[in-house]
Amino acid sequence: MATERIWKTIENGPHALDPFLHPVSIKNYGQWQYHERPRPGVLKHVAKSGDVLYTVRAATHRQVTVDIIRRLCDLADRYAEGHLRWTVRNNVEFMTSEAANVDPLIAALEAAGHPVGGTGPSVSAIAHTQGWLHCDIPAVDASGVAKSIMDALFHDFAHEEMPNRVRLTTSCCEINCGGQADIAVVVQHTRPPRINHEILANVCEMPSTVSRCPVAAIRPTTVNGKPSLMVVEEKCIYCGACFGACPAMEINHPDHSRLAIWVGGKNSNARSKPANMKLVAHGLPNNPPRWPEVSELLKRILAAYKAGGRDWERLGEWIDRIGWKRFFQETGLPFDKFMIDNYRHARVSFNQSAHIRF
Amino acid sequence: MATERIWKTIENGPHALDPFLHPVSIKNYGQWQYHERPRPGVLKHVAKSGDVLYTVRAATHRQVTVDIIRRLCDLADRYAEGHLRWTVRNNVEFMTSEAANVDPLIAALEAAGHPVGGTGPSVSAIAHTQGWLHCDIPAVDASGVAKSIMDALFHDFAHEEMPNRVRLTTSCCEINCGGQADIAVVVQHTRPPRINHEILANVCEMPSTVSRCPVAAIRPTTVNGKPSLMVVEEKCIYCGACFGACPAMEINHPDHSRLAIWVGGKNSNARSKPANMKLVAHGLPNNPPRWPEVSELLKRILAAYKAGGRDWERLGEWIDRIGWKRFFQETGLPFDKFMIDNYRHARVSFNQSAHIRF
Amino acid sequence: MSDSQQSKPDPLQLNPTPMLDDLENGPWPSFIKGFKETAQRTGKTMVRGVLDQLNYSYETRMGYWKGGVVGVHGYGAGIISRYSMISDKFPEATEFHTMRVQPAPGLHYSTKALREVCDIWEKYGSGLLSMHGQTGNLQLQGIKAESVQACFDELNQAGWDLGGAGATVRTGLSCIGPARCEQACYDTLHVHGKVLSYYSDLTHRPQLPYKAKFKFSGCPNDCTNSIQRSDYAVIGTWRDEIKINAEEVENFIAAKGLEYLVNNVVSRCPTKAITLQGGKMVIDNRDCVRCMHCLNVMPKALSPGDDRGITLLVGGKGHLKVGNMLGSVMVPFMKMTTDEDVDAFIDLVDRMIDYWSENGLDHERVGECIERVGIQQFLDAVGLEATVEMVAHPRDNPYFKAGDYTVESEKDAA
Amino acid sequence: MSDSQQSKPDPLQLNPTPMLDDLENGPWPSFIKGFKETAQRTGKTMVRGVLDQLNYSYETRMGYWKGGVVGVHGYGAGIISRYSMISDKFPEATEFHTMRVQPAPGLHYSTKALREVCDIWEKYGSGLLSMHGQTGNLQLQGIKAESVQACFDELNQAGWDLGGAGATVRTGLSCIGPARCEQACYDTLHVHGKVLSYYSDLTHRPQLPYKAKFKFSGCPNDCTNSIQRSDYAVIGTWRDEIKINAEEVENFIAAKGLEYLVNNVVSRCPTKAITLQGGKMVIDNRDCVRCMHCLNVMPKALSPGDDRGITLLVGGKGHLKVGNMLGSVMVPFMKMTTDEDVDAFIDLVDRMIDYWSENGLDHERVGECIERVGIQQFLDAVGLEATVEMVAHPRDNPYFKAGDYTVESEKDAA
Ligand code: SRM
Ligand code: SRM
Ligand code: SRM
Ligand code: SRM
Ligand code: SF4
Ligand code: SF4
Ligand code: SF4
Ligand code: SF4
Ligand code: SF4
Ligand code: SF4
Ligand code: SF4
Ligand code: SF4
Repeated sequence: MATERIWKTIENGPHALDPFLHPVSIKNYGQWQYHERPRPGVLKHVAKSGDVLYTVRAATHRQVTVDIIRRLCDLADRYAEGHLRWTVRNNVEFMTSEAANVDPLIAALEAAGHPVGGTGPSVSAIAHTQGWLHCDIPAVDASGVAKSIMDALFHDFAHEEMPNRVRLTTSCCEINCGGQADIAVVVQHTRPPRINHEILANVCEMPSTVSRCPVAAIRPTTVNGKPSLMVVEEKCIYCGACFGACPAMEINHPDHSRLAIWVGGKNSNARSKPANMKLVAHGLPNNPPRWPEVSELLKRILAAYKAGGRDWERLGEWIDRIGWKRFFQETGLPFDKFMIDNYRHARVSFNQSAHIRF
Repeated sequence: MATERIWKTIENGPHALDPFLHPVSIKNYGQWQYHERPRPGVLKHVAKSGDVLYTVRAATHRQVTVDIIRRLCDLADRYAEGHLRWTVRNNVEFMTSEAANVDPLIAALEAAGHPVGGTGPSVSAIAHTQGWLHCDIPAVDASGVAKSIMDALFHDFAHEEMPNRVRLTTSCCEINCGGQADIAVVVQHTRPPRINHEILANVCEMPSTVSRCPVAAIRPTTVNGKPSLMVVEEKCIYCGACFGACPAMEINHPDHSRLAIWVGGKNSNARSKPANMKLVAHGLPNNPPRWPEVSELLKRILAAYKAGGRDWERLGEWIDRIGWKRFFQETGLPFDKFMIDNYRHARVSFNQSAHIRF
Repeated sequence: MSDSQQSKPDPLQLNPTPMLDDLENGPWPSFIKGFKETAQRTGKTMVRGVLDQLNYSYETRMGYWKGGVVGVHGYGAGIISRYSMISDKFPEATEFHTMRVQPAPGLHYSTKALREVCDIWEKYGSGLLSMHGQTGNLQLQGIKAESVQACFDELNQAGWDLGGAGATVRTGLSCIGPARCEQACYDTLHVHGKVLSYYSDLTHRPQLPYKAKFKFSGCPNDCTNSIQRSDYAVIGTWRDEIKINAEEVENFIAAKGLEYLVNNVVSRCPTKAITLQGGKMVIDNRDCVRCMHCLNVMPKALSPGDDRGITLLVGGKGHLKVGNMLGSVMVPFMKMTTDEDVDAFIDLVDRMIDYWSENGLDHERVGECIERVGIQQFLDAVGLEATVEMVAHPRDNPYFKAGDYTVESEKDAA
Repeated sequence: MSDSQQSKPDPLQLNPTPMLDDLENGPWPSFIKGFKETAQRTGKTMVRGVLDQLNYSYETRMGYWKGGVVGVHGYGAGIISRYSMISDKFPEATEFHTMRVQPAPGLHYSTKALREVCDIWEKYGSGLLSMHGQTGNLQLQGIKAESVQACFDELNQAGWDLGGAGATVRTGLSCIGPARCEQACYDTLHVHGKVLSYYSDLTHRPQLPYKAKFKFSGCPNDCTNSIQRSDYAVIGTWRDEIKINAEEVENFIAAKGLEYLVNNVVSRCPTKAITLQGGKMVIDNRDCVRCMHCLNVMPKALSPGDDRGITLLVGGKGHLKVGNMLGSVMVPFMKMTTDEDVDAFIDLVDRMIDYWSENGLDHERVGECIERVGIQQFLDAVGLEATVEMVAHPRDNPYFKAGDYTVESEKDAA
């Protein structure tokens, strides 16, 4: 491929939008009136002009291929006037003004292996990350965990039976690129990094590795006459941040890198303010290819939420109402001392009151 | 007084209680059924036995004298079976089972200069501190500020017209021995300490002074060949903690030590959890003998609370309901950048949401 | 005013205090009036000197006391010594020390005992008192170092002991509780007495990293402000159901109206544990967090349950250096009925004080110490189980040393 | 599996991947199925190698990629390079770089353009894509270093540009907003386009202390998760009153019942801004905090007001190192209608980025930087007035450098 380069880069940033918008979107741009959900996976938006736009939402694998994309394009050409879009949760959406297109499109999507759902009070697709497939620091696979969980929770993707939307994320290292969610599955390391002194000096910039540590546990040292780094194990909180800066700080381990479950994250401002998610289980084994312990737990949490949550109550809001004590009782999860914060703002999370449920 | 000492100390701790309890208290100890408030300043407790105990609560100066106490004892002997007690807010309480004693007792107390009140939804006496009368680090007088404020708020001590109890404190240095309250008046320093290098080495233990600083702004140095301390002014937050450890760290200044107003502190668990109070005004001048700017502001805040608060709503709960924006609007106080936290847990107090009142 | 200190032969004649005089006006009791009265009656020149210096403070807007070391035999705390920094100006105010005396729990007195205190105090001291200090001491204000021991001995013979100061256990404070209050869930007064007597040695002799305060409130109304103002806040509570007197509920509704009940009780319950069902007020006790509100509004109709005890919150204190701290739950529930219960409580607190004594930095309160070492370590050290009641919510960051799961998993892996 | 890398003459023949095969079952789309299909159709051995290495990861429970440096001419970011650490075992997986491509705002595509991407990608790369990365990139996964430039040039000719990586402005994300949503309070899509085009240089060439992300949500429902996942969260809102279609309110009540309205709307408003008055739903807009809830439940009856614009929240990010941060209000309201509005917005953000560039530590996000220097300093530097909307409540500690009040007071004192 060492041919001479003649093209001069155009630094345009995001691709131009206009050619990609559905014609009905263009016509009614910013002039929408309301929407309805005729069935799970389908939205019906009505514009002030009276125009109607149906949206069919379907699951994808996120880790897709040109073959899959071309098949989706075929469907878009046939049923959605040559346009399609993705949601922020890796679902694909087809829009059409033809009500008659909706059912055949759904049938075709499901036939092609793309279940329709994820709207309204359902469990939408997991926002997940790279994992063993691509990242340089993962302790687990992301696509595999996501697939396993969604297989287990499939009914609730295709049905709108939850109290409110449920957003899940999974992250393949403690850094948590998946972000906050109603329920998140995140890697949790359980011991300090083992330092590979052989390679350290060659592969790592030491000062930036030192400064990457949130608790200043890394110090310069000399090993076998070579400059290297050491970890003050009492200080280290096993976060793995140093591993991102320096591959010699070997934090991953098939047994010691485990999975933790977090609940109650919320980004929307609806009713309650956005909230960070909280730790409710840890020490789950890293158990490919199906990580059954994880799905099992998620099912338990969702079952309790489904049974107890009131309409419009997000998972964290449900817990706020019934109290954390009952959350642990109703899910059967054990509370333990590690769930009490001991980091920077720990005090803020203590029960600074005599308010107690007995 | 250099006579030979013959007494051997008995380390008993608190004085024995039993001889001090009112006989009706002893008889119905732990067997109370309910209470009523027949009028401001008077409580009527009814025991399961049917016994009734009236309490008359009256203001004192806190900074009292043997003459004043003996006069109160006279009244207790006459109207309260020889017993009296103080509340945690420096009010004196007389208990009697004789309904007939109540009115004459009130009359006698008021004649002696002890107004009756402070019960129920009133403004009870200020919890105040030592001030120029006694402490070694005050920037203001405590008794004088307290007297001035209570003169100004007197009506609301004697009447129960507030939405709920109002607790005030004043503190004569930033250390705030007065503690949290619905409204607190606390000294606020506005520049770093000036160091008296002449005396420092003689009067201060340097290491403990250094470690007293919350932000590590104090460093050892040498001045005129003598070991002394210096303050890194960029770091210093003018708290005056060092002055408590070392009188050479001269933080007090007639102009630069000013008064700040804090609102919304709450210790009780009723309804909402206990809460820390928040800064709403600062830079008020230190203006003896009456500090009129302070009383003026307190009156404004209390007037807004009285007008807008719902029954049982403590001051902070009222603000929680209407929002801080309206609190500042309704009191006419200006919000400024210093009211945004920039200390350790600052982030926790930021508006981490799109919830905004316009 | 500097000339106000010219030789004054008549001890009953006060000097002009123009700044202070204004404080004699107004409806609120005037401490200046009181001071003048006592000065003039007794001719105690110390009081005159103090008034003069105070007036000078009002004029210059600065304080003029400095500390020193004054004590009584065998004790290392209890006297707050005050020397005037400007005794050249106000020689009569040269010394003005305070004796911190521990009152009875609940700040109860008999007139007999209180008159006795007044007499001793007039004999040795200035005749000025502060009733009471914010921590709960009866403060006898204004005595010379030379009189302190004799004064104390006489007080001690009458049953009074000194309180704490500096790095000691401090004088405690308790609400009136069972002596008069229908909400009291334990005997605040006797527990206060017992606990503080037990800690006498630590009260009198500084041996701790810093101060340690106890406050005893009979219920979550917390009339002693224990949650913010004490390291060990002992708050009464109950574990079973709120007691409902159905007839009195009816009476309440009849008297106040249903709307009042809805707006002031039902809708004010912080956890919505109260609902109206068929016109009746129903409490789901599983959701009740013992906030006290409904009991406060309807004291005749509602009362704390029968299975009573205390919640212990640890770590309350002022804002030095970490920002204000409210105590947080360390023991959700503990019985506090029998002497053995009190002993068990003391035993637990002993372990906390021991841990803090060994691990606390100089001038570090127990709450700060827990925050610094991490609560896990503290719980392990004092032998407490972590429970969900200790937190408002579980942690929201992954920065913890999770347990070691090796054993079983390595078995699996093998 | 180590023997799975014996010489394989037939590129269409996959190696056994027993651990992965299980993931072909179940109702959810299977990425393994997809990968295998493409590998078998195209005979691209890179995909086979990646499947083999992935299967090995599943067996050993460890990852085996390491980074390196791969880029395109003139850019310092946009390619995430991946080299296998065990290429001796899986030589076909030796290189597996990803190109981060910036899609159109709202993740819209025409089939024409998307097919074109597929064709280019099949020509130069593995044929695997990730749609989309969490930040919002179209990730083309699996290309060798030697093909990167040519692939990019062809994509760029078709209108595609690379996204950010490392210490750059990152690819933005916007909700579908005005293209389909009745709640959109500003044109998320065009603002996204304009802002990110403006920041192209900072996207392509690392010149910042660390990453900077923008997300654009048309209303406070925040369908892009901007508050937690972006340094600059641009959230639509309105300043005037909620628009009420009285007839549709009636219809709603008729259809769902009054009780539904009470339980799901009135009583769910976080600030109790909604009341029932004479059977009618009344909103006190002064108390409305624009949470969106009532509009979400009643989209036909209620709509955002007409005076629309945005709230800018700054500082959202993951938990490294300070614990998770949600963005906080920096500009309560700003119009976002005209091009001038967008320019004014860019101007403001420029000042923020400048300040952070100059004052941020290495690997410090803007939110952490603000926390470290103190928000006062940041506001002064970027020329913003402090307003009460920025805080949940005023400070609760006295640890601040209060202003200098000298001038007037010294006058008084003189
Ligand atoms: C398509 C999408 C935006 C996009 O540009 O891609 C979208 C579209 C809509 N969202 Fe959303 N939301 C989308 C992601 C989100 C996210 C972010 C996410 O999922 O990661 C959130 C924030 C979640 C959180 O808090 O962590 C989000 C929080 C909401 C809410 C607030 C829900 C709540 O009560 O907290 C609403 C309001 C509602 O449910 O009526 C909403 C409402 C809607 C509406 C009804 C808006 C409208 O009137 O058109 C759209 C149809 C939703 C449906 O599924 O029924 N959308 N919405 C996203 C679809 C994701 C998916 O495939 O599942
Ligand atoms: C690819 C992607 C995950 C995915 O599969 O979707 C990803 C992958 C990586 N992230 Fe991320 N992050 C990705 C979205 C996020 C998000 C979500 C978002 O942007 O909405 C977050 C949380 C929000 C935030 O920005 O904080 C996120 C928070 C991080 C962090 C923690 C940052 C922090 O300050 O807390 C790191 C660590 C770092 O930067 O040193 C990180 C670092 C990384 C690195 C560069 C790991 C490393 O240090 O080598 C990963 C490269 C993996 C790879 O092989 O491609 N990634 N990362 C996402 C970017 C795709 C895209 O461009 O579209
Ligand atoms: C006498 C005293 C206890 C003592 O041992 O000295 C006391 C006595 C009572 N308190 Fe109190 N409280 C006393 C200080 C407090 C304090 C502490 C303080 O004032 O510094 C508080 C905490 C304040 C705070 O949150 O910062 C306090 C918070 C309450 C509450 C909760 C109020 C609320 O809604 O937040 C109640 C319940 C009520 O009002 O019905 C209460 C209720 C009561 C009751 C009604 C209890 C009873 O049934 O007997 C007593 C009569 C109160 C009255 O004045 O109407 N008491 N009460 C204290 C009188 C102080 C005074 O002179 O004004
Ligand atoms: C006398 C008293 C004020 C009053 O007039 O009532 C007082 C007076 C002093 N306090 Fe206090 N505090 C007094 C109750 C409090 C309280 C309230 C309480 O105990 O309920 C607090 C808040 C709660 C707490 O313990 O934190 C309090 C928090 C402080 C602090 C800040 C402690 C902190 O960690 O934040 C200091 C500073 C220190 O200890 O270095 C302090 C220090 C002081 C010193 C020793 C100042 C000094 O360093 O020289 C004062 C001696 C003054 C004097 O001349 O007597 N005082 N102090 C109170 C004690 C009287 C008594 O024993 O009954
Ligand atoms: S969560 Fe960790 S391992 Fe996964 S993609 Fe992000 S940085 Fe990589
Ligand atoms: S794992 Fe985290 S805490 Fe431990 S040394 Fe590495 S960066 Fe520091
Ligand atoms: S608030 Fe300050 S000045 Fe006042 S008594 Fe307490 S320590 Fe002394
Ligand atoms: S005033 Fe406070 S911040 Fe300043 S040097 Fe003294 S102790 Fe430190
Ligand atoms: S704390 Fe409770 S028990 Fe004690 S006086 Fe107050 S209301 Fe009564
Ligand atoms: S005590 Fe408080 S929490 Fe319990 S039912 Fe009554 S109001 Fe509700
Ligand atoms: S953020 Fe608001 S405007 Fe954007 S899609 Fe979601 S609901 Fe619609
Ligand atoms: S938008 Fe939210 S805050 Fe405003 S009225 Fe509706 S529910 Fe209440």
